Amino acid sequence: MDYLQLMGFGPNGWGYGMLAATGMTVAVALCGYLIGSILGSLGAAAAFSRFMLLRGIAGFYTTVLRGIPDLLVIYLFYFGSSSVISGVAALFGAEGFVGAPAFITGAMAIGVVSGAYQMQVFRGAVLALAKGEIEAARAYGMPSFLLFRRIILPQAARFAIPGMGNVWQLVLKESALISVIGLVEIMRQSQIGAGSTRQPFSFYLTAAALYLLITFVSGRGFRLAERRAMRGVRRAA
Amino acid sequence: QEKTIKIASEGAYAPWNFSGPNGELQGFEIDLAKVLCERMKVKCEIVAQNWDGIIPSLNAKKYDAIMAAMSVTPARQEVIAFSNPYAAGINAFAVPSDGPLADMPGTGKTYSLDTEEAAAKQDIEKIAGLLKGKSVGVQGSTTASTFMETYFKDGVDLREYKTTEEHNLDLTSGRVDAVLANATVLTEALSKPEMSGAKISGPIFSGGVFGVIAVGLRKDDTELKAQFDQAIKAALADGTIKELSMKWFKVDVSPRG
Amino acid sequence: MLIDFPFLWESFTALLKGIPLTLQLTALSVVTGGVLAVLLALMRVSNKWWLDLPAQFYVFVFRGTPLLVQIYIIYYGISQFPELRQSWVWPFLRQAYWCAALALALNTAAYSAEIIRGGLLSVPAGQIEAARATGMSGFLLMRRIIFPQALRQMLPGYSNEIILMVKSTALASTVTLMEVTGIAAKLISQSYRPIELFICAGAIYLALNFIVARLFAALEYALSPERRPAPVSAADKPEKARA
Amino acid sequence: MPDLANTPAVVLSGIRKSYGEHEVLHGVSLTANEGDVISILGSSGSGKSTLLRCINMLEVPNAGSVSIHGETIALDQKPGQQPRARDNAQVNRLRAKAGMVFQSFNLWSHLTILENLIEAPVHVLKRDRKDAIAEAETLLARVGIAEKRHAYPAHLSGGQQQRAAIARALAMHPSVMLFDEPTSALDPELVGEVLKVMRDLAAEGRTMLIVTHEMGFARDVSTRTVFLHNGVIEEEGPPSLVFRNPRSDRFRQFISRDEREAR
Amino acid sequence: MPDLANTPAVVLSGIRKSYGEHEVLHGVSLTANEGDVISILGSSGSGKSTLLRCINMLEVPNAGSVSIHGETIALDQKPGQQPRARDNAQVNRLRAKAGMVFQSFNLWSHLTILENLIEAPVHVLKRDRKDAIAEAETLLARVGIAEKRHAYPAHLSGGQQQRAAIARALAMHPSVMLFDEPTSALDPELVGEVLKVMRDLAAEGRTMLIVTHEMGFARDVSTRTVFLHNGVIEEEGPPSLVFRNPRSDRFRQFISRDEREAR
Ligand SMILES: Nc1ncnc2c1ncn2[C@@H]1O[C@H](COP(=O)(O)OP(=O)(O)OP(=O)(O)O)[C@@H](O)[C@H]1O
Ligand SMILES: Nc1ncnc2c1ncn2[C@@H]1O[C@H](COP(=O)(O)OP(=O)(O)OP(=O)(O)O)[C@@H](O)[C@H]1O
Ligand SMILES: [Mg+2]
Ligand SMILES: [Mg+2]
Repeated sequence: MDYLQLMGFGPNGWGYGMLAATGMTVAVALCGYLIGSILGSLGAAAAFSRFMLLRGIAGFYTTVLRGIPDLLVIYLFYFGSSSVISGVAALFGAEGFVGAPAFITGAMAIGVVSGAYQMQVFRGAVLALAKGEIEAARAYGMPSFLLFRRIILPQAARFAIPGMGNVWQLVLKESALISVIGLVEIMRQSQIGAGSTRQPFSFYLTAAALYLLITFVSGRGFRLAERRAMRGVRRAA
Repeated sequence: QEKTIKIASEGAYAPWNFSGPNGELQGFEIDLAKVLCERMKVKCEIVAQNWDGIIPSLNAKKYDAIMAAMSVTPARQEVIAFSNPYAAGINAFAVPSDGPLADMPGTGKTYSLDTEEAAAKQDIEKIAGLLKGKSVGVQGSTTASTFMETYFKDGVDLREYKTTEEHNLDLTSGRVDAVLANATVLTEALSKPEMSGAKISGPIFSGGVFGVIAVGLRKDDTELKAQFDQAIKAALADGTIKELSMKWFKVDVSPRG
Repeated sequence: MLIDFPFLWESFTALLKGIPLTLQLTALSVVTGGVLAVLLALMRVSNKWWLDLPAQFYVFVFRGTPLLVQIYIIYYGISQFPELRQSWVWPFLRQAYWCAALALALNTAAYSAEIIRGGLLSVPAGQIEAARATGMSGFLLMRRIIFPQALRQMLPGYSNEIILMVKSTALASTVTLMEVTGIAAKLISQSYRPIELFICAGAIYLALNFIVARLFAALEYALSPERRPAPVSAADKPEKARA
Repeated sequence: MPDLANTPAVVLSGIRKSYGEHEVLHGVSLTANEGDVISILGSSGSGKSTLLRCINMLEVPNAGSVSIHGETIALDQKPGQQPRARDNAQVNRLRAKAGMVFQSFNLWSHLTILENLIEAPVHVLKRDRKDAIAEAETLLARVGIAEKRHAYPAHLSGGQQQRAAIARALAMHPSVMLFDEPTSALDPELVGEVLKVMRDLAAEGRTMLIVTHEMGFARDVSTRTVFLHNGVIEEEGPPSLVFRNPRSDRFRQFISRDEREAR
Repeated sequence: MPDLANTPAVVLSGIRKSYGEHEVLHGVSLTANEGDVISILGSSGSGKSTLLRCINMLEVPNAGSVSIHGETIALDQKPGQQPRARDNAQVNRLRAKAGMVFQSFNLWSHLTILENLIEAPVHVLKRDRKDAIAEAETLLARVGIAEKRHAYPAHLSGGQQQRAAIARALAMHPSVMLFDEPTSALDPELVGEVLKVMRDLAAEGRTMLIVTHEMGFARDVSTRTVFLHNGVIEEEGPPSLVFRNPRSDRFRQFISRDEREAR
C-alpha cells in the first residue's frame, strides 16, 4: 500500500484517525497552555512578592515541577486524582473506576507543568522591564492588577514571547505523554499505526509533518503577537 | 441484566492485537476476547491502552482485564493475577539472509523449553558460539530479553528496544546482527518488502521462560478470574483457540499441557 | 499501601548507575547545542534575510517536531540509506550514543536560539548606540555590551532549557541507551511497579535539576549587581575583574 | 473630608531616606499649602528627586511622615526591614491626586503619545474615553506636539518626550503636582511656554512642587523657594526674601554662580 | 594622511535624513575646522540630535556625505532601501575618534561608573587597563562624582548620570566631540563647571559640536553658532555676529525669548 493510500481518507486510509488525533493534541495542548499561563503568571507574581512565604511557594513550585519527569506528574494526577475521587465515590456506593475525565486530568497535568516553565519566562521578562515606566504607572495611582494588565503585561510580552513560543512547543510535545492515560493524540495514533501496519516511518514522518503544521500555524500567531508587542521599540542602528 | 466488562488491549501489536485505520481493534486477541465474553455471557467492551500504563490502569479500575499478548511472569504476578493461559509464547531469531548467521543450527525445528530443554540446550550452545561478540536486539521488558539473559549471558551484546519495529529497523541497517522476538510477530514483519533481506534462523522456542500468555486481572477479582478460566478451558478444549491461531498466525500457539 | 523501603532502596541504587550517562548526554548536547544556538540567534537578529531565513527554518523544524521523532529519524531513519552506511559518518552514527547526543544538541539549539534572541532583543537600543559611538562593533560589541546584558535577561528561560535537556536525555532510552530512565523502564518491566520506580527516578531527576536551578539562581544573582540596592560604602569595594 | 481651606496640601515631616547605608535625606520637613508653588533648588545629588519621590511613596521614607490633603500615609516600619506603606489602596488613591513628571520622563513605551495621555485618566480615574481623548488632544496642542499624537515615545526627540510627560501629568487634573526638572530638555522658547502653563496652573490654585534649575522661574513664579543641600533644607522662604537675603552661605554661593552665568 | 592643518575636522554636505516619510533634515551642510567649537541651537524637534547622530553614522543619512578629518564615509544608497555605510571598519575607526554624549546618557547599565569609563579605552583603543583606570578616576573627580565610581548607573541621580556620560566621552580623548545637551540635567553651579571643562578642551584645540540650550555658552565660548530650524540651517556665523545681528526672523524670535526669560 503506498503512502498516499495509507494516510489517505479512503476506507483503508488512516487520514481521519490522524486528523482526529491532531485535534486532540491541539485541544489538550491549548487547554494545558492556558492553565499554565495562569499558573505561570501567578507564580511569577508570587516570586516578586514581598512575602517570603509566597516567594517560597513559588520557588518550590517551579523547582519541583520542572525538576521531576513530566510523566510522573501525569501519573500522579491521573492515578492520584482517581484514587481520591474513587474513594469518595465509594462512600456513596459507586463502584469501579470513577475519575476526572482523562482530558481534564491531562490538561491539568500539562498545565501544572507548563506553568512552572512559563513562570520562569515571565520572571525573566519582568526583570527586563524598564523600571521607570512601572514607577510612572505607580505614580499615577494604578493599583497592582491594573498596573499588571495595562503596563507590565504588554511590555513583558516583548521579552517573553520568544520564551513563550518555546513553552508552547514544549506543551505540544508534552501532550504526547497523555497517551498513558488513554487519550489518542498524534504520537499515540502514530504508534498504533506503526504497530498495526509495521510501517513506522510513514507514521512518524506524518506525525512530524502534523506537528510542523501546528507549529506553522501557531508560529504565525506568535509572530503577529511579537510584532504587536514590539511596537514602539526602537532597534539600535 | 447483563454485566459489562471492559478489556484493555494495546492495539499496536500486529497480529495479536492492532488497530484498523478507523481505530477498530482487530487481531487474534480481539477475536478471542469476543469468543470468551460470549461464553461468559457478559457484554464486553474492548479498549485500546498504551502499553506503559496498562497495568497501573487495571489496578486503578479503569478496566477489568488485559488481553495484550502479556506473558505470565513472576514479577507481573506480584501485582496482578492471571487467568489460565490462552497461548504460548513462541520466539525465534531473525538475521540478515545473506550473513554468516543465515543458517544457524536447528533452523526449522521447534523446541519446548519445558519438555525438550536438553535438546534445545545443545542447539543453544552452538548458537551461542556463533553469536559470540555479536549484538542481538530484543524488545525490552519482554520474555525475549529474559531468554537472552538466561541462556546467552556472556559474550553477546544485548540491546533493548522499545518496540519490535525498532529492532527490526536496526537489523536492516546492520546495527544489530540478530534479533529475537515472538515468532508470530516476526513472521508477520518479515512478510513486508522492507524486511525482505532478513529471515528466521535457528529453532523456534516455546515454553520455559517464554511461558504462557494469559488474561491479566486484578488480584481481588477472583470471580472474574474463575469465569475467564472456565471460558478459556472450554475454548481450548473445543479447538476454538487453535482455529483462531491458525487464522491469524498460520501456526498453533495454543499452550500445551 | 505499605511502602516497601527495601525495594525502593534497591531500585534507587540501581538507577544511580544511569546518572553518568544522563549527565554526559546533557553536557555534550548543552555545550554543542549552545554554540549552535548562539550562531542561530545571531543569524536571526542579523537583519539580513539570507541569514535570518535559514535560521528561522532551522528553528521551525527542530522546535516544531518532537524530539522523539528527531531521535528516531536520526537513529533509525538515516541508517536505512545504504549510501550512508558506507560513508565516514557511519562509525559515529552507528552508535546510539552519538545519535542521541546529536539529536539532543540539534534540538536544544533551536530552543536556545529563541531564548537567546529574546535576550538580545531586550538590550535597550540606547546602550548599543553608546557602544557603537565609541567605535565598538561586531564581536567586541556583542561580547562586552550586548551579551552581558542579554545574558541576565535570558537566564530564567535558559534554566528552563537546561532542565528540559536533563529530562530529555530520557528519550535516549528509545535508542537502547541505559541512562536513568532506560534503567527505570527495565526495572519496571521486571517488577511491574511503575509508581515506585517513577518516584525513585523522579527523585533523581529532581535532585539533578534542583542543582541546575540553584546554579542558575546563583548565577543570576552574581550577574545582576545593579538590580540590588546600591553598594554600601563604594570606596572600599574591591574592584571587580571584568577583563 | 478635612476642611480644605485650612489643611495644607502636602505636609512632610522629618523625612529620612537611605539607600543601603547611605542616607540621602536627613530629616526633611516641608509644608505646602493649597495653591503654593514651591520651587526646590539644590545641586546635583542633593536629594531633590528622592524628596519628590517620597511624596508619592515611590520611595518609602525610612522615617518621618507624609500627609496629603490632611490624610497621613500609614507606614510600616519594622526594624531591619525595608519600610513600606501599610495600605496600598490609600497610597493609590493619593497618588492619583498627585501628578508627577519624572526627570527621565518614563513615558510608557508600548503606547502612543495619545494613549500615554489617556491611560491613567481612563483606567485609574475611570473617565470617559472620548472625553479623555478630546482633552488629551487639547493638552498636546498646548505643549505643541499635537502632530505627534500617534507616534511612540521612542520616536520623539528629547524635548518632545518631556512635553508629552508634562501633558500626561496634566491630563490627570492632579490637585498636587510634582515636577522633576520639567524643562531640562527644552529650548528657551519652550521653557517660556511651559512656565506659562505652570503659571496658569498656579493661578488656578493648584499646589505645585517643582524641582528646577531655572532660577528665573524660582524667583518669579514660585511662592516659596526651598534649597536642598546634602539632604537637608538649607534655606527656605519666599523667593523675594531668600534671593535677596540668603541666610545660608551655601545658597548664596549657589545663586551667585547662576547670576554670573546669566549675564 | 591628509594635511591636518588644512583639512576641516568635520564636513557635512547636503545631509538629508527621513524617518519613514517624514524628512527631518532637508539638506544640511556644515563645516567644522580643527579647534572649532560649534554650538547648535534650535527648538525642540528641529533635528539637532538627528544631525549629531548622522555625524557618527548612528543614523545613516539618506543623502549627502560626511567627512571626518578629510576622510569621507562611504555610503551605499540603493533606491527603495535603507541607506547604509559601506565599510564598517572605516565607520568604527572614525567613531572611535568622535566622542559622543547622548541626550539620554545611555550609560551601560551592567557596568559601574568606573567600568563605563574604561570600557571603550581598554577594549577599543587597547589602552592599558591601569592607565585607563587612573585617568578615569581623574575625570570622575573633575566632574565631581569620584565617590560614585563603584555605583551602577541606576543608582545615580540624573545630574550624576549626565556627568558620568561626559566623563565617559572624554576618556576616549576624542579629537571630535559631539555633545547633545550635555548640561540639561545640571544645576547652574555644575553647568558652570562643565562649561569650564569644555572651554579647556576648546583651548586644547579639540573640535566640538555642541547641541545646547545654554545661550550664554553659545555666545561666550563657541567659535560658531548654528541655528537649526525645521531641518535646515537658518542662521550660521560667529556668535558675536549672529546674536547681535540675526539675519533670520526665526532666530531673532528664538533668542529674544531667552533674553526676556533671563532677565
Ligand atoms: N527614531 C525616530 N523615528 C521617527 N521620528 C523620529 C525619530 N527620531 C526623531 N524623530 C523625529 O525627528 C524630529 C527631530 O528629532 P531630533 O531628536 O533630532 O530633535 P532635536 O532637535 O534633538 O529636539 P530636542 O531638542 O527636543 O532634543 C522630531 O520631530 C522627532 O519626532
Ligand atoms: N536607587 C538608588 N540607590 C542608591 N543611591 C541612590 C539611588 N537613587 C539615588 N541615589 C543617590 O541619592 C542621592 C540623591 O539622589 P537624587 O536623585 O535625589 O538627586 P537629585 O537632587 O535629584 O540630583 P539631580 O539634580 O542630579 O537629579 C545621589 O547621591 C544618588 O547617587
Ligand atoms: Mg534628580
Ligand atoms: Mg535632541
